[in-house]
Amino acid sequence: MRYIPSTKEQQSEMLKDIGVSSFEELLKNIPEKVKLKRKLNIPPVLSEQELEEKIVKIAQKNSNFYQMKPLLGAGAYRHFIPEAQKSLLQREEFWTCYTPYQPELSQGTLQSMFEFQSYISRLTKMDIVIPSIFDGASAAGEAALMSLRLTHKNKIIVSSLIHPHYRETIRTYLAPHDIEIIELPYHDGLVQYDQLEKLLDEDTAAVLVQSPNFFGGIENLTAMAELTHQKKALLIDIIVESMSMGILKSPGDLDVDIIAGSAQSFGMDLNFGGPYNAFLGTKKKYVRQIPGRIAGETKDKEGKRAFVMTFRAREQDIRREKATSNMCTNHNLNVIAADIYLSLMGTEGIYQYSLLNAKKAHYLENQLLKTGKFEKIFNYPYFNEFLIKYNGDIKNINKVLMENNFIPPLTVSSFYPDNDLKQTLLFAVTEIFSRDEMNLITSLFSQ
Amino acid sequence: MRYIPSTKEQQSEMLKDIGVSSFEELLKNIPEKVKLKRKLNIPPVLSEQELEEKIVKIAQKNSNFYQMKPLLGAGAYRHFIPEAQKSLLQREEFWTCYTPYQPELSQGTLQSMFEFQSYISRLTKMDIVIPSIFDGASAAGEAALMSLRLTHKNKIIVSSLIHPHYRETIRTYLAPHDIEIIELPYHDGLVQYDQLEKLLDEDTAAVLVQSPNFFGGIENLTAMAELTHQKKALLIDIIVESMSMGILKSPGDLDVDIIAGSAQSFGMDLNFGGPYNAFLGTKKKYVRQIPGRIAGETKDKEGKRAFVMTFRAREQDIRREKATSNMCTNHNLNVIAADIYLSLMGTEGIYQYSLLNAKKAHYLENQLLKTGKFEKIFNYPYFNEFLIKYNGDIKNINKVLMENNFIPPLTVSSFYPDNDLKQTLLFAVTEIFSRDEMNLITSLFSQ
Amino acid sequence: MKLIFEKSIPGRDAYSLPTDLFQDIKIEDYLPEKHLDKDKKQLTEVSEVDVIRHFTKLSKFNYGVDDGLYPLGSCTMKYNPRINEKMAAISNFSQAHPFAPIEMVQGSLEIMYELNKLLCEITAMNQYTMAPASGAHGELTGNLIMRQYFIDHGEKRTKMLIPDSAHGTNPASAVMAGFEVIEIKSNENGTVDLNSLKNAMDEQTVGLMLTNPNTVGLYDKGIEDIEKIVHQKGGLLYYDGANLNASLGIIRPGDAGFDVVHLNLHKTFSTPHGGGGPGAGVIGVKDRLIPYLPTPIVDFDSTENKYFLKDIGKKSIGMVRSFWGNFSVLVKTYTWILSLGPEYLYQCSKTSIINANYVLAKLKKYYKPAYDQYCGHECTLTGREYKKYGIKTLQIAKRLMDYGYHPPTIYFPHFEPYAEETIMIEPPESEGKEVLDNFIEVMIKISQEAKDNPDLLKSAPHNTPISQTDDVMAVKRPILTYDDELELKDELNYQGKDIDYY
Amino acid sequence: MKLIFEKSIPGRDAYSLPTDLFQDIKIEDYLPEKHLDKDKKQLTEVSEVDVIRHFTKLSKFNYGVDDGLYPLGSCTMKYNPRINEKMAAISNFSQAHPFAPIEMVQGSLEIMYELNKLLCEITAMNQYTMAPASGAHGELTGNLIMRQYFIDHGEKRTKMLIPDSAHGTNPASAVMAGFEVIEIKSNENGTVDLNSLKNAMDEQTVGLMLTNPNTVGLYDKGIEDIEKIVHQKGGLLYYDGANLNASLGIIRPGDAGFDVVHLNLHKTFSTPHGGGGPGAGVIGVKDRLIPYLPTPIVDFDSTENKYFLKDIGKKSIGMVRSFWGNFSVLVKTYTWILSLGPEYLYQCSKTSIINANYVLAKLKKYYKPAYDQYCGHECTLTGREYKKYGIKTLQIAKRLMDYGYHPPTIYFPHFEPYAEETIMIEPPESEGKEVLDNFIEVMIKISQEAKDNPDLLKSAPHNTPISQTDDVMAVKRPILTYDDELELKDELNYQGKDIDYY
Ligand SMILES: Cc1ncc(COP(=O)(O)O)c(C=O)c1O
Ligand SMILES: Cc1ncc(COP(=O)(O)O)c(C=O)c1O
Repeated sequence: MRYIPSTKEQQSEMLKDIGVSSFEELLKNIPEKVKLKRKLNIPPVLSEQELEEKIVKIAQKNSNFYQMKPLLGAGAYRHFIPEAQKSLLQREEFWTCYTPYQPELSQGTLQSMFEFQSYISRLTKMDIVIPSIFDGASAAGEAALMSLRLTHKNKIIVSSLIHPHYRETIRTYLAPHDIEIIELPYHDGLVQYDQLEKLLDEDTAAVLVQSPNFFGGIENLTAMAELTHQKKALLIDIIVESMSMGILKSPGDLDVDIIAGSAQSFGMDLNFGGPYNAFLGTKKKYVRQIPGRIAGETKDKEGKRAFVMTFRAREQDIRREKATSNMCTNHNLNVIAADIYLSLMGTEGIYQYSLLNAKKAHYLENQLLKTGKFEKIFNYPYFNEFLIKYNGDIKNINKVLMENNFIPPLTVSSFYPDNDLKQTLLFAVTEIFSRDEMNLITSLFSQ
Repeated sequence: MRYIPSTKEQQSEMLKDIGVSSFEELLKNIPEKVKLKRKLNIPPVLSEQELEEKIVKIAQKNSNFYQMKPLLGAGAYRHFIPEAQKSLLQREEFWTCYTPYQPELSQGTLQSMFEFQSYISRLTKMDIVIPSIFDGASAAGEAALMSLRLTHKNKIIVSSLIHPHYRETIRTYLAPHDIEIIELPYHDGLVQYDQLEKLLDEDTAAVLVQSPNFFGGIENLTAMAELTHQKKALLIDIIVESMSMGILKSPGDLDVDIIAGSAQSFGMDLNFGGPYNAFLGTKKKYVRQIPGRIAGETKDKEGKRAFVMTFRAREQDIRREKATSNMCTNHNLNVIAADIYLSLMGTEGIYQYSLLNAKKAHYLENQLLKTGKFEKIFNYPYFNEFLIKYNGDIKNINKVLMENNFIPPLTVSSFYPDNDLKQTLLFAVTEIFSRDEMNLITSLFSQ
Repeated sequence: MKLIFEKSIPGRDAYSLPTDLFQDIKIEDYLPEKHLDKDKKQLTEVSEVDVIRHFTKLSKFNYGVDDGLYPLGSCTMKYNPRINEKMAAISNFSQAHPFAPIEMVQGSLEIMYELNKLLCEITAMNQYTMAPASGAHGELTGNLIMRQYFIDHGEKRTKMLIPDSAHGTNPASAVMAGFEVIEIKSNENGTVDLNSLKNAMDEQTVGLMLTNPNTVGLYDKGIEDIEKIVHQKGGLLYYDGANLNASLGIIRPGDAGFDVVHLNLHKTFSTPHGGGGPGAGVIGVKDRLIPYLPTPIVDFDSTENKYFLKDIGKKSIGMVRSFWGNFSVLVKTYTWILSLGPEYLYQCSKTSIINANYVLAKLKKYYKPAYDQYCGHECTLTGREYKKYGIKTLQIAKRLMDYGYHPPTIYFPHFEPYAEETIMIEPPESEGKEVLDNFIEVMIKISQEAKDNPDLLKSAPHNTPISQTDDVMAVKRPILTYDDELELKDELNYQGKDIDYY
Repeated sequence: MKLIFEKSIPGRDAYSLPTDLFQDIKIEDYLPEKHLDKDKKQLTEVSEVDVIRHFTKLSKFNYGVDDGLYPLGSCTMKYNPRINEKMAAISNFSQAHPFAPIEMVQGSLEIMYELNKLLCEITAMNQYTMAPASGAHGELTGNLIMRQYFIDHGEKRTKMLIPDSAHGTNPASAVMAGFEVIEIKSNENGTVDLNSLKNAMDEQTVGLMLTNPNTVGLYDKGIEDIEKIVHQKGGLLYYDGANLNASLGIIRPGDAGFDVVHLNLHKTFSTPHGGGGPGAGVIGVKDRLIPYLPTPIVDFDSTENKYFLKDIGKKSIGMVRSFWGNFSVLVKTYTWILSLGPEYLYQCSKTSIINANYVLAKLKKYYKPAYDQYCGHECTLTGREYKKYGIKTLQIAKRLMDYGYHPPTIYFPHFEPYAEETIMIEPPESEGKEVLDNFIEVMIKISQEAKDNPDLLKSAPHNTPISQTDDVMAVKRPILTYDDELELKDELNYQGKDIDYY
């Protein structure tokens, strides 16, 4: 078998050298009763060609997504990824290695982590950044736990406009702890600031908010930070669409204490939901309560610059049950993906793309409103996603959109059933749409 | 522009350091009259995304070949290529470098050439092998020229069952020389040996034959070599389907003097005809008349094994008008492709695949004959291609085949119009076809 | 090496802008000034060729499995087949939006559905969740499932038993799930001490997290007794599947009575480790635990002939992440299983077990094993002989780099008295005998060097892009971003002063 | 390093066989015994991981453009954009069979058709053939076209004029086309001596093959006169386009009167050199030469709205290869041109010219230029100062490797008196100023080392996978296959005996 080099003869030799007469002897510590006495009942070996044909056939039961553009965002955004990034990621040295335990053999990974930390720090204006958390939702969960460790309080306020999966994950992460979780209601596409004031008290560990929020709305973080800090609670900002950082004010400038962000927009394929990658950011003084791996710069014996994993005393492999988190394997290759992507985009690229996202989203909304088939329900500032009411047959328009190679926008009622959001659609528009395509979409809705 | 790093400011600095006040000054040796005074009239710059969308749109005007299997060979064969090969070929060190002029920085390329030479030598049993000729046709042309240099004679006999493009190329290469070119007629799918005897004389430099020939037929090389050598001429065997070497006797064992072979079957995509790769093989004593680059083993200063380009005194960059050929840039990356492919296939893989090619071709012929719609016109031994007469509407069946994701077989009348080959189809069957697919093909022909 | 920030030159670019910049839209007309940053965020300005060269060079500062033996114990650094990568990159998969209408993603769902069936057969479990992103994430998920199970059954259980040899993630995960960790000492054979277990296991105890073969590389002989002890007290058995590479087709955790299993698809199932991920730590459970799985799972509607995402229902622990799982990792796993079939899955485990025992047999004279027994797919040796020459195990590891190898795992497992001396070697099935022979030879050579020329070890490695690092400085004077470094640039020499961050 | 043959172990495999081996077919029933080899050909037996590691390691023994400056004069080692590779690998292109029915390959034909139009505009020619596989192959093709033209016009012309500075392929190609080569000496400015040209050009002469800027990197000031001299005698002007990177949007060979042009798509047009190819050396001609092009070319049938392969007709020189051209190289070229547009094509040439002149300006104090003039996109320096320290240019080149650079071209151009001393440096537009500054600094440093410490140069390179090679031994005692080596294995020491092969 092509993946198993040792031949039968070599294995016999090895068994002889070990000093046993059969392989079975090596298994003598496995009780006979629990041993499997038959072959596994799975399909027989396939040649690479047969395998490929089989899996391609399955893949073809999906739509031909390469040819389609999604009007769907809701936590997963299709942005254009330069081929230079994909090509570099194929360097085996990046993906066939493991956690950089041995810095002498892992400077590539470590430096890339450090660069990612620096990029995100500059984008978000947070002092320190943890790379390589799994995804935005688990990062949000970790951020919530971190706020408990930092404040030793027992109440968490969660915006109702946080991505539903993120909210669920936060709940799951908090479940074992004796914590009160309160949802902050929304109004006109943003959280209700007056409600926040009411809900906040001295027991509050943290307020979690997402900006741009699930409906695309840009929250007033400064105002929230002020309220939150009055009660000595922490403001945690969740960034799901990181591309927004290109033009929006940074959470670090808005007095946010902790950020939990998805880096999916920075060069990761949609991949049916994963793997993506996320980061945590916070102030320097909180570094010892942060979970996950972080790279630091130091020197080697000869005084050369070197990078290492640092503040390791927080981690499970050293601290075990006293660790700040159980994180071990994380999403490190995606850190490199983002580092490369951000390097390719650079100062101007991120700015321009971010701007284009916002412009195109507003262009499409304008066009759609002109058809007369839509109704604006919120008057809120948004980035590249907007919620809008459609006075037509959603099922039907979805079919039409798919036929025209568009993935339909999200019907939000599945996540917000109680509210008056029955006929509303959440559109996501990224830089990938051309004017012609948006005009086509508009005309499809006009028919 | 992303491919041009130096900024305007840097360019100004550089111009200042050069000592000119404007770029135009550097062009003062170009007469004003021939300078282009306008912008080139080509489409404006496109972003990478726009570019990709444009080119993908063009690609879609082709059939979706990934999903189709060719019954078409005729000099270009689709074999299965393991992904390990494609992945390795993406190592930039292999493809962003040039000719290994500096062996210290090019051992990768050089060793791979040497390995390829060794592989082909073992497959064909020729003493020495030149890697990296462009393609089989130009290799055949070079082989013909080489025979002239070796024999100083002026007549060349060319089998009529050499691939038509190869024959044309041989003619083109020989055109400037005062050479008589005679076509050896065929009978029953093979060259006419009695005719060869008649045509051969003391003026004959070489006999060029292809085996397996254009119709797939396996020629009697030993017999031809005997006849040829009697007249002190050279026998040149052209190998178009190298996969045949897996089970067929090697030309080296059959007393062939020179081989010219396409290596396309050893891991190269069809690519609409190129780039492929070819080799020349011959006896040791002819090494100084061979064209093209060859790698040799030597030692470095410290006694370590090292590889270099050797017998360089034959080459244009040293010998100029006295070189054995003008070859400079060749198809070296494809040499590495073949080296990797052959390493992955190995002794047993090449044997088994070769065997499967032959078996499957004969299986399909059997099945087709059973339909009653076909007539056998030759009684010849063939490898993986066979010519057969179809008593149906070729245009129509081609349409049906395409609809069923098969590329139709070659209608040979376009190449052999004079002969009674009007309704004949040249089928190529490689290991990629499953029994089900061949049965489906058979049933399509039965309808 | 220079950072990409240090290569930045104003005016360079590596991005490309579309022709139409929507000049007709002024974003200031739509977004209040207070939300917009006045200044562009200063990242970098480099060209495409700068980026290509920078990361190509960075890649060469890494060592991967493709570069040679990577015998990192407990990590199963096996060969990552290329066809897996190709299949995962098929654009119909890689460009699928997780919220796309179900009829557009039938292929993706089929992969998840079929993979579940395969994994269930391989481990004798009843249902998997594909959600967890890593082994530790799976452990947390598994612990939360057990927690939910007992809550649902009205039981209050708060303690989790974990052998001292367990991986650090085990106790860390149990704590995250709100449990108190009770450490179970190993017996003289390096496996679970049955008496300690019996004493610890009670009705307030959730159960036991066990790795088998355990993290010292030994099959737990007492597995049947362990099962009885835990189950008799109503507890649940959790299987840490990081070591499943010793078990394929040989022993199935479900058959041995385990209730919850996590698999590291990035170990046993050949998906790449990516310099620390992404992987996938899927969790399989027995029937009675299915109601507590994270939601949703993939199911098939045979009347509509359609795969769909099925909500697990009210008892579910909820979600542990956004969306459905690390899908591309699942494709690679699926591809790998199909490319081996039952025969070669078994051969994987057989070969890795032979490999590990071979290394053990050949090296035990030089590096005393922690326990002198046949091992599973990895063996644990120690460097204790060499303490007397002033040599630490870490230095043996570093010296291995000089010979072109990635070192084995050291400092783990943490059990006493060998905590600082363990050398955990895992030579997976993708390593041929001659690779092991070379490695063995080098290990023996190093054992001699330790005696003859200990300085050679102490100063190692000698040929790597950097030499030994100052890890203390990295904590005492942390530089965690390029801008930190800028701040510190003026202080010319490292003062050793502890900047207290917390 | 070991050869793959030396890693072979009987019983290993890296291939995979389909399930159905067609056991029902016995090939012996169909093929006579005399055609079948009794023994399997002994190649290698290795596993997939062996292959991956072997070639990964081999790759690391190479140096490519992505690894740094590769200023090989006359070779235009510019950055190879990744998007080009992706476009060429689109399976609709890469899996297209060259004989597939025309309606199945309209996309491929469109690429060829459109590329022809672009190249015609860029060079002011009327029609290209995409057939030639390399520059030299294009030269042969071009020469054959000229030959055919004169035959068709009943003229017997047999001599080809070629400047002494020309690339070796020029005379070699002319000879292959049956011409006698007449070398034209360069004048004191390094360009074509007009008097010599005038004297040589007659009615038996085919014409002149010219490189412009020439291979010393200089624009030929006399281009207008040259054109007149050749054309007045009824000759044809051939343009060797290897140096077109100095001309994009600046000067078009067609406008300067050239009748035949070859372009090296693997140089100017950014397609990779692949360690020596594949490239493409397409040939463009003026209207009157179209009838002689190799057959076929792509044309468009506007009534049927269909691209097709058009037979050139009876006057064609015939085919110079099988099929239509190095198609995937054409896709990369097409992609590159569209990604730049007119503005940036011009910038390419402008930047490379500035780069070359900058290097020249900075280095001319240390390495005397062959001719002290502004250059095109490359400059030719000499190492003659250092002869007196016993230093050959080759050693300067080798020393550059110690600093991480690929050396420039040396030993070419061949013109006297500097044949052994030339250093031809081509820094294409994809090299930034700081890269050049570093290179310049190193070159200056080496010039100092040549005086102070010549041994450092003579023993260079010092950090490469191998050191200086014994090239004489490679000829005197040739080992050209692994089996040669086996034969020679017994002779323990190299005897220096000349095995005469011919
Ligand atoms: C025994 C054991 N358990 C659990 C884990 C945790 O897995 P992961 O790294 O995927 O979180 C590991 C690996 O690191 C391990 O070796
Ligand atoms: C000036 C010149 N002419 C012709 C050639 C030949 O081109 P190729 O190497 O593609 O055959 C080259 C390059 O090697 C060259 O530099």
